[in-house]
Amino acid sequence: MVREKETTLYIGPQHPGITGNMMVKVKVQGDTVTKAEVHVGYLHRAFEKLIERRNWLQSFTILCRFCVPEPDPMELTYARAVEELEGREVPERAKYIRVMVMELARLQSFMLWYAGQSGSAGLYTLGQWSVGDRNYLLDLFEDLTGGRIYHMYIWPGGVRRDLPVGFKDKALRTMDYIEKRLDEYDKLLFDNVIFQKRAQGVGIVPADKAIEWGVVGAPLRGCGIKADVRIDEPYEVYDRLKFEVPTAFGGDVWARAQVRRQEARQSISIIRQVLEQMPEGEVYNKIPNPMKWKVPAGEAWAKTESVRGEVGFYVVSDGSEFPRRVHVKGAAFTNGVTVTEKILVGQNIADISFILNSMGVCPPEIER
Amino acid sequence: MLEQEQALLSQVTSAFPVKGKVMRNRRVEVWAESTTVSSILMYVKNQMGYQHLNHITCIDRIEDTKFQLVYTVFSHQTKMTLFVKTFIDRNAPVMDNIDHIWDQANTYERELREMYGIQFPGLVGAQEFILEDWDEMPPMRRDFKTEEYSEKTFSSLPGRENTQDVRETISTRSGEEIPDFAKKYSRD
Amino acid sequence: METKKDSQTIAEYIKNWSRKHSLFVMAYGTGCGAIEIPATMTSRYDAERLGIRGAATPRQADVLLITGYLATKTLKRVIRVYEQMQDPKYVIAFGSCTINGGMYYDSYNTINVLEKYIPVDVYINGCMPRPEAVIAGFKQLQDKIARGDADNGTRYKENLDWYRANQQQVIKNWRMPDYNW
Amino acid sequence: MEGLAIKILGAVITTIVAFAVGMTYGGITRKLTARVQNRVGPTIFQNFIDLLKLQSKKTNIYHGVMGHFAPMWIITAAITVLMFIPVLHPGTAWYNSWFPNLSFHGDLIFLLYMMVFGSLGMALGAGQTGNPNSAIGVTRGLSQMVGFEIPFVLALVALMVQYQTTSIQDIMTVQRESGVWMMFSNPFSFLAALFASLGMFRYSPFDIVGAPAELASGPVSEFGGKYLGTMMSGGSIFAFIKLTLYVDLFLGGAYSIPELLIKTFALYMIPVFYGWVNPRYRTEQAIRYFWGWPTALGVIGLLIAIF
Repeated sequence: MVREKETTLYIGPQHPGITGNMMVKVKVQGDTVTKAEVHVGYLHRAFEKLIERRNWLQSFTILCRFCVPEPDPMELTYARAVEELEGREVPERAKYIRVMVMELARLQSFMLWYAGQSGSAGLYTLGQWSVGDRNYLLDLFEDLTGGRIYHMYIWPGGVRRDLPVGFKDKALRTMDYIEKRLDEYDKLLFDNVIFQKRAQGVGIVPADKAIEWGVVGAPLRGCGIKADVRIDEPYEVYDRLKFEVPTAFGGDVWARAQVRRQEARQSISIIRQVLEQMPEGEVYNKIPNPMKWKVPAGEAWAKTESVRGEVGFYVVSDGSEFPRRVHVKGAAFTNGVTVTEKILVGQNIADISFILNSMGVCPPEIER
Repeated sequence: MLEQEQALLSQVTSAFPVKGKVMRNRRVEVWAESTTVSSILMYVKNQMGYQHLNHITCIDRIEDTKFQLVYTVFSHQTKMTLFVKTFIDRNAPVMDNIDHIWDQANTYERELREMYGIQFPGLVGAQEFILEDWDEMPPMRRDFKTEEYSEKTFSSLPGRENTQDVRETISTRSGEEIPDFAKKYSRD
Repeated sequence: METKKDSQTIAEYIKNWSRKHSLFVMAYGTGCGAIEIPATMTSRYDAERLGIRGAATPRQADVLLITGYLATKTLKRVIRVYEQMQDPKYVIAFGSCTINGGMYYDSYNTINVLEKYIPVDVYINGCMPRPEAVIAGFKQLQDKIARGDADNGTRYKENLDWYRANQQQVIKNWRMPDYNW
Repeated sequence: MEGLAIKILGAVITTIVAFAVGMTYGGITRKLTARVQNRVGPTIFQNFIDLLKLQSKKTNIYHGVMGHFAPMWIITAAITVLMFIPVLHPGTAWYNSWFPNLSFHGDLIFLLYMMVFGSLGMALGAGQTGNPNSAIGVTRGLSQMVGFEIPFVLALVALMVQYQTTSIQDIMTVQRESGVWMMFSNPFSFLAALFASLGMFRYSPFDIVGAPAELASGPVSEFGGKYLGTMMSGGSIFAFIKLTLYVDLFLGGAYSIPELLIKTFALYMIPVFYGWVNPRYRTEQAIRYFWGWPTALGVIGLLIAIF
């Protein structure tokens, strides 16, 4: 192949390989990327502005739309920030239910990740399987909350309603099924020599730079750094549950894939534990009339762990019915922009979409 | 109780002329002059292991004509979060550029420049980060009225205005009267 | 419902039949509704049995799915994509936010009424529409094609001035190639 | 004069059969793929419907002369090559009446050149559109061709050496007379050619030319409507050609249409099965793959044929 002058390639916004509505502008020489620029803003809905115009409870319709593949961490983080401002207690049972919802959300997001990671590598069978099986998890959500994708289930002071009748059995059955299917996915994806060849040594995040670059979530754990909000700063009942935070070494796509592969199993184990240990009782510490509900003035920073990494909410109240300022720091904000721009340099153009998927780039979270 | 947090606070306050307090466990805030923020951040990053920049955000304190900037840093060793907060003038917002300390600060600062109009001298990168061809006031400022702008720019089709009662449209098109019992539910 | 089926010539009927059963969907997730597209395409809902499949580029596509709100920055790209598609082309708009702005009615960066900028064939409401609703929307589009009513590409060409005026009202810096096919 | 008319009619029928078989195989593949993926899938005639729809598009983007000629070029090349392929065994009743061809001495070498023509047409057409994805796709396609042509040519050379002929009809006759298919008399060459066929059919892991997640749809990015439809038809005919050629060379040819269908379908399923469970290679990995074991097998086959 002739190595000639640089060509500019636009991966996105309309491109089958892009992980949502964003654009990666790459300069390529032959097949190698020499410069990458992430352009965002195609999904900017001005959420932070709109929340200033909604009251504390109305914000929840907007919150869950911050990151579409995994809306629940956003709700939980905001609810926790508001609870911190207000000093509101959460009933025990609600804490367990919240953890369960979070892990279910993680699990369904992993299923989407399986599809993205294998689909960007050209293995469509796995994507079809996992997205199809994801419907069973969405069924659980539908039973629990009434919604498939957007739930608005976690509120300040607890969760919106208790588990429906027979939910526990159904959830356990689904977990058994998903666990069985995960083994099959592993056979198809991780035992495949071609996937190994493609994933190893590609898209490396250097371990010594990872923290400084602001890498969070699975990419950071893929560098061998055991960092997870669930153990760093245990929220809800995570300190009472037994789970591992898997790490892997190398910082490449393969390491990130390994981390996620084990995390999916950890999620199943956590959901089982939660369902077993869940106490009886109230699930909702009632808030006052939402239209007149005033939250005391102050500033609070809450964070939780999503599939892509830590999600942080900086909530400022001036003592009125409306939030003064809600700033969302999604994991993709650093993972998806600066870090991606750095690790894409020197890669093959065939791997761009592959790396974007492994970094968990979620554009709506970047531009909000 | 909270010894670690107190130690962190005293370490920062002894090195710099700043006020601060422990917010709760694992949360410490310090209030600094805008000119010392970058040196505080440099210090906590290099000397104290606060290597992870969580975020940079801005709060529009329009009643005091000030912008409040919040820099949040996190240490993976002590698992504590430090907030460095400062005020800058809202009418001429200029802040030190810290993308030599953290590369990813560039993204946050570009966003703040676009959304609040805060200038960071020496900041590289395209002027437009999220918005495109924006020629109004920076939109995240409190005095930017988003609903008015939306109504003006994205007006509805004639006959489908937002505030219009749908039943009136139906009744004029079909020539039917709105029944009396339904009239009491109309908007005016 | 009055149908144009009887007035169609046999050639037209066959053409519309094939158009109806082979819908190539543009792979462009413009908004959050795109999350239900994988679910619609995969095992439980399996849209491919109706002849619906993805197309990678606008030239090959028949259906443009507007999956939710459109930021003004995206609108520019959507118009470009729509103009690159070949006639006959159809637009399915997803979600309440394409109808009147929905929950983003007061946002400064999202358009409220999609119909002002590109002609829409079928609206699917809900936020977000479930895969069943998506398939129902596709069915409705198929009926419309079979009746021979789905000819919005021509409508767009004929009313180009009106659409352009609306588009340029939102997209301030208009640097786009002319619509010439 | 009557003989010529029959020949022309036969050529038309050959083309139609090749087209129908190629398209239906594509449809069956889509159906089977869907079943593997836990889905119902489209009908097996979905490809015909798609083609009909593409042909009934009202507007077709014009990208210049080459963009216009490329699909024609592909389908012309496909039909030309088809004319030189003995569809059925020479000497059978079916063959004599309906599937005549222009086979001549040395046609195997001629075919080797002609089969590249389709890709060449695609390359020229894609070059005219000016889409960078097309350009990269073409580069990848040519690189991949460099990869799989080596084991393929080695296998064919082994074949020519072994049977001392370059005529496909002669090779088929020898296989019939000796009663041993090439597949068994020289398995190494057959395997080398089989591996090469994985690259030829462009299913995963060798679908790097039109890899959707990387290049939109590669060379055909800018082609829509009638052009895309014509390309699809040409591709289907090419698929039939490749399968028939393999059957002729390695599986002893076919005596009747059902036999041909069984043999070609079995061959066709190999790349399809392989594609279901494998992700895509990068370009250089694909070339390395072809230059590894397939080439080694080809060399072994050639050595066996010589000694």
